[in-house]
Amino acid sequence: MSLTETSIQTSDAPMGRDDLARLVARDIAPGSFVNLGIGQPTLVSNYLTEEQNVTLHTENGMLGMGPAAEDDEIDGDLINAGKIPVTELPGASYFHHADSFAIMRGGHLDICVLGAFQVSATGDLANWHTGAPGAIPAVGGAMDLATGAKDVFVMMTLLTRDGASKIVESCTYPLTGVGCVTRVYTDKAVFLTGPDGVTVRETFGTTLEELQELVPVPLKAAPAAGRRDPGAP
Amino acid sequence: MSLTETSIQTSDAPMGRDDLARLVARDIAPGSFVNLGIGQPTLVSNYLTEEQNVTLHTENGMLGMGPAAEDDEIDGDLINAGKIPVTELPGASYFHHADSFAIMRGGHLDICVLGAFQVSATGDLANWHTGAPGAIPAVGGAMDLATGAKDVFVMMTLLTRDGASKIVESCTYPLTGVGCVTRVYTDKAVFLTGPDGVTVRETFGTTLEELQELVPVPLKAAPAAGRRDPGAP
Amino acid sequence: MLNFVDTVVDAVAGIKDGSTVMIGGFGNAGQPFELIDALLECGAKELTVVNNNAGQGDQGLALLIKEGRVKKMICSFPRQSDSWHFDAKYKAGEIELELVPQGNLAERIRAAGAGIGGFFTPTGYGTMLAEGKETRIIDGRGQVFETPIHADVALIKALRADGKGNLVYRKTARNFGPIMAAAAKHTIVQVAEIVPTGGLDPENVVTPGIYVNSIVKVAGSGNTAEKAA
Amino acid sequence: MLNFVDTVVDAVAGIKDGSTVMIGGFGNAGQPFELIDALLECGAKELTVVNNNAGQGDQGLALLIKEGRVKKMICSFPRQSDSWHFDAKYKAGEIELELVPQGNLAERIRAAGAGIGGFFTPTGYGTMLAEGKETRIIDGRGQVFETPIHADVALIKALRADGKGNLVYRKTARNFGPIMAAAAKHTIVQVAEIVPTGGLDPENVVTPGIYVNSIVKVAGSGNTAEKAA
Repeated sequence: MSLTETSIQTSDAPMGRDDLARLVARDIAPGSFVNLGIGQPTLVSNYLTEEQNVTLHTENGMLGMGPAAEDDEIDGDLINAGKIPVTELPGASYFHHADSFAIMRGGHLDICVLGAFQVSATGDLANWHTGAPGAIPAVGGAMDLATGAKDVFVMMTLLTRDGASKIVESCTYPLTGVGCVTRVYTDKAVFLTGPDGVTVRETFGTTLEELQELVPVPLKAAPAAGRRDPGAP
Repeated sequence: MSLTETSIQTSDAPMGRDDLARLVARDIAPGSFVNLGIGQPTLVSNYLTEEQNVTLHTENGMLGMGPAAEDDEIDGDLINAGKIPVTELPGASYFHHADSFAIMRGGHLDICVLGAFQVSATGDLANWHTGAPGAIPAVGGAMDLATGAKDVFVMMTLLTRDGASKIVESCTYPLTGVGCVTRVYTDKAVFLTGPDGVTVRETFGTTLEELQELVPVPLKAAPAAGRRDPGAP
Repeated sequence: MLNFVDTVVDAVAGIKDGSTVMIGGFGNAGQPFELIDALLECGAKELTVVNNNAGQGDQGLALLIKEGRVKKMICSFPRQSDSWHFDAKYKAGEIELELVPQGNLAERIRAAGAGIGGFFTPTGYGTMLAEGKETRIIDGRGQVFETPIHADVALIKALRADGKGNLVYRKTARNFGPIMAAAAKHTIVQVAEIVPTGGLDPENVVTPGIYVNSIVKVAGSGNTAEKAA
Repeated sequence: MLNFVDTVVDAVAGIKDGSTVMIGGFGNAGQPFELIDALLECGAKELTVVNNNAGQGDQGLALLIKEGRVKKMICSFPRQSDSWHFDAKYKAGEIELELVPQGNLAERIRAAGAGIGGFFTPTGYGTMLAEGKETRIIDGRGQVFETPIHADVALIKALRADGKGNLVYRKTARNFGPIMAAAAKHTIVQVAEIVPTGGLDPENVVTPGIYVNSIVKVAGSGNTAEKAA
């Protein structure tokens, strides 16, 4: 497929963080079991509908996690992976850490959504360590999520503050996992990654040609058609 | 230590199955966690006292197993490893099979008591398979118990029906575990087994010299003294 | 996706020839008799069955074996006083047996559910059940390399399910249920009772609903005492 | 042997210099703060500490690190906004760090309790955390060999114990408690409440008493919300 066959979905403007979270939420199949990483991915929970019946997993030992706790709901024994007090939904369950990570590592989560420093053309993920001299490394559950979930979605801005593409031929930051990322949601486009390289599913306020100038790996257009309105609910 | 230093405990008569079970029960330290194998070892539970505070484990997922169930206590969901209905004591707990075997395999049981076809001088155990042509093998939890418990006690008659010693230089039956047996309780004597060979702790209605004629491995006498009355409670 | 189905026959209808099927239970406790009967009825064949035993008497798994539906048994204790159907097939060379120490069976099933590629264990070292297997000495102990046992389908029995598929069990009928539910691609559960979501205490859930695909209510199957009678 | 002790100081008195000590908790949830304070007071040094983090703020594990009692940390996430004591020691080269992906940490602790000599896992394959480790391809996936983490002592917090040492936990404060209890030679538990034997439902026990050695009641430690306030 060549760049001229731009049968991809587009919208007129770049996606804001909340619009992007709404888009990710809409892409999650009904009944899915999902783990949302710390930071930007957590926003996705704001846009999951009750009808979607999505069950959220938190690595510190719970399925059926509810929204952040407020006021007198706050309970120090009920926190998420980011150590934020959360709530419990009906049908929740608690389990110990080995059982919790068995859920991740055993391939039982349908989707995890993570932030990233870099994603390679074949889906390698770098999101845990800058590798800078003197930096204290901390990995948490990132490698387990990246390796274990059936689908790994990344949410990030396409470009660094310096204007460099975070989608790269090969990650320069230390890897979190090899060939694990299946989709990358950015402010400028949604990319599908895998063994066959990078496909653009939709663009936001840019064209495939413009994207190709920013991203140093060959981009293919997805066969899908249609237009995405970033403001739609 | 030579055969002439017979500073071992003795009694006048061979031990019956129940007397031997009473002896094993008395040798179990207070507060121990114990697994009793199917068959003769099960008799031991009849002689454990309340003061001993021994907790029984059954491989099919329970700690705190009580005596065999009778009449309206019988519940098909509450059975032991021999599939006999049993009862639940206060302070019991249930768990799944992997957790149950983790208790055995992780070295958390103080003692397991097993039957045997043969025990070697260095504590190899053969108790699961005759190896006879056409015999259908069945191993159950025997290898896990033999390998996992801190102490493995064997209860058996010293001799086969044909008069051959079941304590042997090297097992001719297929092994259950290597170097795992620490004590062998028989009708004629109690033997301690281990890397240094076989020590006789006490004899029942026989002498060390007579035992040595029956058993084809060198026997040492234990330094302990005193007399054991098989009829004592 | 979780489905509540009306009959055991509907529950097992998707099981294909050649499947690997885990069946819960230890003795009669926890055996999903009604699901096994439905599997017999549905006709799937060339099955590899994972169960602690190889069928007893003239019911359940024993009948499946008698009818020639089982190509291979993976179990720890096939030979019992009333395992005549297995015994006959085995002696006739019509069924394959992979004999596994019970703790290795449980740990290998657990490994499949937990994404473990294999593990070393002292159980079986130096015995004929380790023949041909990789071994190494770790911390002075001989150990054997064992691999996960995955399955296409698990048939298990629990006491109670809620609307999210969370399960609790009853006494020693729990046994292989939780680890088989996690090890199989598709887990089918028969329960005595279905309660509304929120009806199980989250602290006491044994199998989270993420491991459950199909649930069917079977009246009176909560206590195998009734069944065994 | 199970002991009920009167004070947290008595509970930790036997911990020796050079011990490997597992400490439960994820963030503040499940952290046995009072036991850690007692460990600080008892003076044991040259410790290897296993915890998900490496101390936060000016309390608990962070103080133990500040006082130079910790030779080595085994953890998944040492760097936090308020991990300044660890950060300082690490940058000064005064503390050793073994960084372990959180799932490997949990599984290695579980392996120790379950008697597993080592296991292969895809987590970490192809990353710098697998450097120098044995790897192999299993079913087409790269996997890394990981070994059990044993400990001399575990310090954990549970909600409630009975007279047999059986434990239940509260919500996400359960986290590492059950697996650390099984992995340590000596497990010390602080609980908010001790109930008579028979006071816990056998179906709902999370940690069986076989894994517990010392229990101390710490008033008000059932809910870390109070503690964290």
